Amino acid sequence: MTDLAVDVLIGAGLLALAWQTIIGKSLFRGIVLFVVFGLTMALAWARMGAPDLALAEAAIGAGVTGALMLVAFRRLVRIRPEQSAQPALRRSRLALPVAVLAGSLVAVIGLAVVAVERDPAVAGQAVAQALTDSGLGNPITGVLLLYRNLDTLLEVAVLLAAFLAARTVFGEDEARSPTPSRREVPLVGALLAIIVPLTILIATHLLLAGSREPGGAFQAGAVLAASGVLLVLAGRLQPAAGLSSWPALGLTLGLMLFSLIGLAVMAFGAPLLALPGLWAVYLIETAMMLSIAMTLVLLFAGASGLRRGSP
Amino acid sequence: MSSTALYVLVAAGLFGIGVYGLIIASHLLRKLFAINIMGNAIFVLMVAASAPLDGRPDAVPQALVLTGIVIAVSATAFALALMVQLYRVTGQASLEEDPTEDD
Amino acid sequence: MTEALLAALVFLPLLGACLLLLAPSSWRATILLAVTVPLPFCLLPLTLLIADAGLFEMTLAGHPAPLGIRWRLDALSLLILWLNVSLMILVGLAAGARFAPASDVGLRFWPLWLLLAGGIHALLLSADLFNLYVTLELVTLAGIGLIATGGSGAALRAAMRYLLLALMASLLYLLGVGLVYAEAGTLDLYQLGETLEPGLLPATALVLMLAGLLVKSAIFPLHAWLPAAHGNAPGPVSAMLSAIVVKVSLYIIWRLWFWTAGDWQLPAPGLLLGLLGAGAILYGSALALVQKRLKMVVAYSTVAQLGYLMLIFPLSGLLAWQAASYHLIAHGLAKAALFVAAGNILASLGSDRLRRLAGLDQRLPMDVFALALASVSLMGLPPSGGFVGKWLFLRAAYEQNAWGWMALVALGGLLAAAYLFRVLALTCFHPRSHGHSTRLREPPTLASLAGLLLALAAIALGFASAPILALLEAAWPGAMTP
Amino acid sequence: MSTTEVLAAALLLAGGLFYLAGTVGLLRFPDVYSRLHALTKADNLGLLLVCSGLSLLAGSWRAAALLGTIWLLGLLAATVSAHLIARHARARHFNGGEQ
Repeated sequence: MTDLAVDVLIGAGLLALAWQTIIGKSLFRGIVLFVVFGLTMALAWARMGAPDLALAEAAIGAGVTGALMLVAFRRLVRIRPEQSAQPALRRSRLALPVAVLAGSLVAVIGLAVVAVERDPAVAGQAVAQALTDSGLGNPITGVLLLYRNLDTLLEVAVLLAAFLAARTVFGEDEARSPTPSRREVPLVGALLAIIVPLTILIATHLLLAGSREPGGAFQAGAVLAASGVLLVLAGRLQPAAGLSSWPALGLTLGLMLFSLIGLAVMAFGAPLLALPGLWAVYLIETAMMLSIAMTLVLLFAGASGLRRGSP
Repeated sequence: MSSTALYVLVAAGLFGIGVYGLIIASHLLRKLFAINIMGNAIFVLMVAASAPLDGRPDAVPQALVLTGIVIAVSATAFALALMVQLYRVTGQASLEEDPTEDD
Repeated sequence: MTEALLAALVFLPLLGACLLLLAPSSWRATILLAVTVPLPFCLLPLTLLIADAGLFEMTLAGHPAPLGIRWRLDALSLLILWLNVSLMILVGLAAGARFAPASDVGLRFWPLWLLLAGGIHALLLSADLFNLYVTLELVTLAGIGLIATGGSGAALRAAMRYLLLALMASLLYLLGVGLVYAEAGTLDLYQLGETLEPGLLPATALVLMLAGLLVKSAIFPLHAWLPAAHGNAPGPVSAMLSAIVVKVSLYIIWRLWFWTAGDWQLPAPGLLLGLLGAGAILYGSALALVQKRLKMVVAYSTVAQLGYLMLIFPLSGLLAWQAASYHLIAHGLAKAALFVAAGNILASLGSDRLRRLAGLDQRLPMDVFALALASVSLMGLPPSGGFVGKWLFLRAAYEQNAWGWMALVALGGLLAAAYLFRVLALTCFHPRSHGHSTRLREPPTLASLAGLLLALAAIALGFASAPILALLEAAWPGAMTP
Repeated sequence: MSTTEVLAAALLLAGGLFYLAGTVGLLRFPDVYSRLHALTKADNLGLLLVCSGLSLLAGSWRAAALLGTIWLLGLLAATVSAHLIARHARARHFNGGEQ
């Protein structure tokens, strides 16, 4: 009974937050509410027995998306300051009926699926069986890196494509005008000295724990990106115009290493992408984590490269 | 009512809110909120709809959703960059037609 | 060995994209050549294999289908692979003249170009519904990034609208995939074909996936995003988008319809899809007739020509299947030629308004010739590739006594002739004095040559029909389930 | 109900009250500085109480240590962000803008 009450509370919270995000007056508030929505989503995932998704949602869905939205908003404001006052909603008589119709359709479909008693999915059973031979304890890492790893490889390619596509439209002024040299706030330096090593530690833990417990390269990459974002905010890392070699290596490392290992095993007679052992999984995950973190930090900085700022 | 059914209903509500937002919002940032909310609705549905395995949730849809979340963030990041540049070039952060366009 | 060839098709472009980002700028041209030139040589032995065996399957990561993902190559995917590789080379020549690989803008363009190609190859090989979703996202994001290299407000707005619609479309598709998994417990397209029984939930899932894919392939009335996106992108990008990117989502629809739902017997929905195609042909052609810019004419022509690819659903049979597949390839080549030529004209005139084109045949003979040759194929005049496609459609409709569809195909050809002759008449038969005699920047010879070669390929396809049709006949799913 | 559980419940409840007080302060106080004051002071204590309550319930040193770390990190984040917000508000104040 209490369980259901908690779920009702989370569900109602999700709906209220989503509604306020959409119809709220100011865009800035919308972003903040969207982040809170993401965090509540993470609670919902935990309740649904999906701790991996809870971590991913908190780190990627709420954290990274929120940071990217905030920085995009700041850029809009910098171009012209009256952003949040802009009338952002328009009247439409169709909107409510269409939305209600769409929602009801999804409700009917979803309830129909849930109502039917079904055997566990064939693929799900296969995962459970195969997992015992693999040495991994976390079935989700198993699916992502051993069984359906082409999805994961192409997903890293999608992230790279998104960065490259964003790069075609980055205004160069981010890089040209370095962050105005503010006097650095003393507390921020102290914070960085504690937080950056700690985030690296947490990211490493998430990566290694990902084989047994919830966690993995994407969550770890997002956490690592967070410390990069802090460094950019504090001016320790500054946007740079050209794509220099270190950021480029970081961007491509995951995709390259994954592809090369996946191809190299063919030389030994194994099928394409059949990873030779857990060491390969860890190696690839580490590379992916670095690539994800680098891509996200560059997207946040809105630039092709980074250089060290004056401390 | 079971928790699963509850979350299915929440997903349906979120989907409806997303659709509503997509129609009434003209600022692109709001449209992105709406699309991301719709995406979350579908992710919840995918996980809730899969039958459990020995009482544990099926890992496959969760892995698919994890991939989906990362793809959603990638697309959102690109859309945000596109929005900023569109605003810089045209002074508009919405898709309302500007009458001088085309011919 | 064959496995390695398939892997090369996907991984050469992906690794090439990474290397472009890492290598010094002077190496970039070499890297591009090194990852593009081997591709046709990978396809040659595969073609021999498919001609012989008809089908090739491979398991990825050593885990067979419900657990893992598999790749599957048949005549249809092979032909579209050939189309993409030819476009990569020929359109790539034109793009190379415009986006010098060593330059800064080259570094923006070429990695996305290779990711697009790798995504298309992975899509054409994949037999897994969710993997198809990932590849579709890769293709979409890379394609829209390429549109945005145009940089103008119109290009950015078109890219943004395309992106939002594509995201929504992906969500619909994903919802369908989720339902299929909940229902059948597997994501393999062909396994689903054996196990998925027709029913309310599978039908809903199919409708959701189709709806998403129809948006992505810009089928009337969901085409609204296409003309602006294809009309405002740089020429070589428009060529790839129109010639192949919209087709690959249609390719997934065919796979779902004829393989996953192959024995469902769906005449009424098939008719509906056919009617959408008819609407596309009529509406797209009508709007192509009234456009004022060359690239917009070509873009609306894409809306119209995509309609033919929907006729396969109501006509459903070996002939219609061959017709649609043939049309897909022929249109791809002809449309790429048109967009490359139009891009060259736009670049040299600074405008592609139709009234500025008068007398252009004297000044840009190669590009106008490419335009004319590609138009011949697009109108469906013999002996072009376009003719074979339309002829097969007519025969398919005739054999089923489907007079309405016959009339539609004939009318579509006439309309295509009308909007293309409108362009050609202006460029070739108007004296130059009517045009503005502005200064003209000669397009790079390589770019003009690329357009011409593409147009010639579209014509030449008409002479190679016998082996291609034989290949397609072997891959027709109807042949497997009598 | 054992003594530990009673104690834990009391701690959790007290923590909740502090959070409530902090939130009311955030909503009702007139300016940035006093709002910050309400939020950070009350919530830091609230977090400590909740974490102690949870450690009692968890009944393991490992969990208690983790919860303690969470509290310390919460303190750190609250300190720095309160400082930054106050600094920003003051800068705006001296530049003639309202808060």
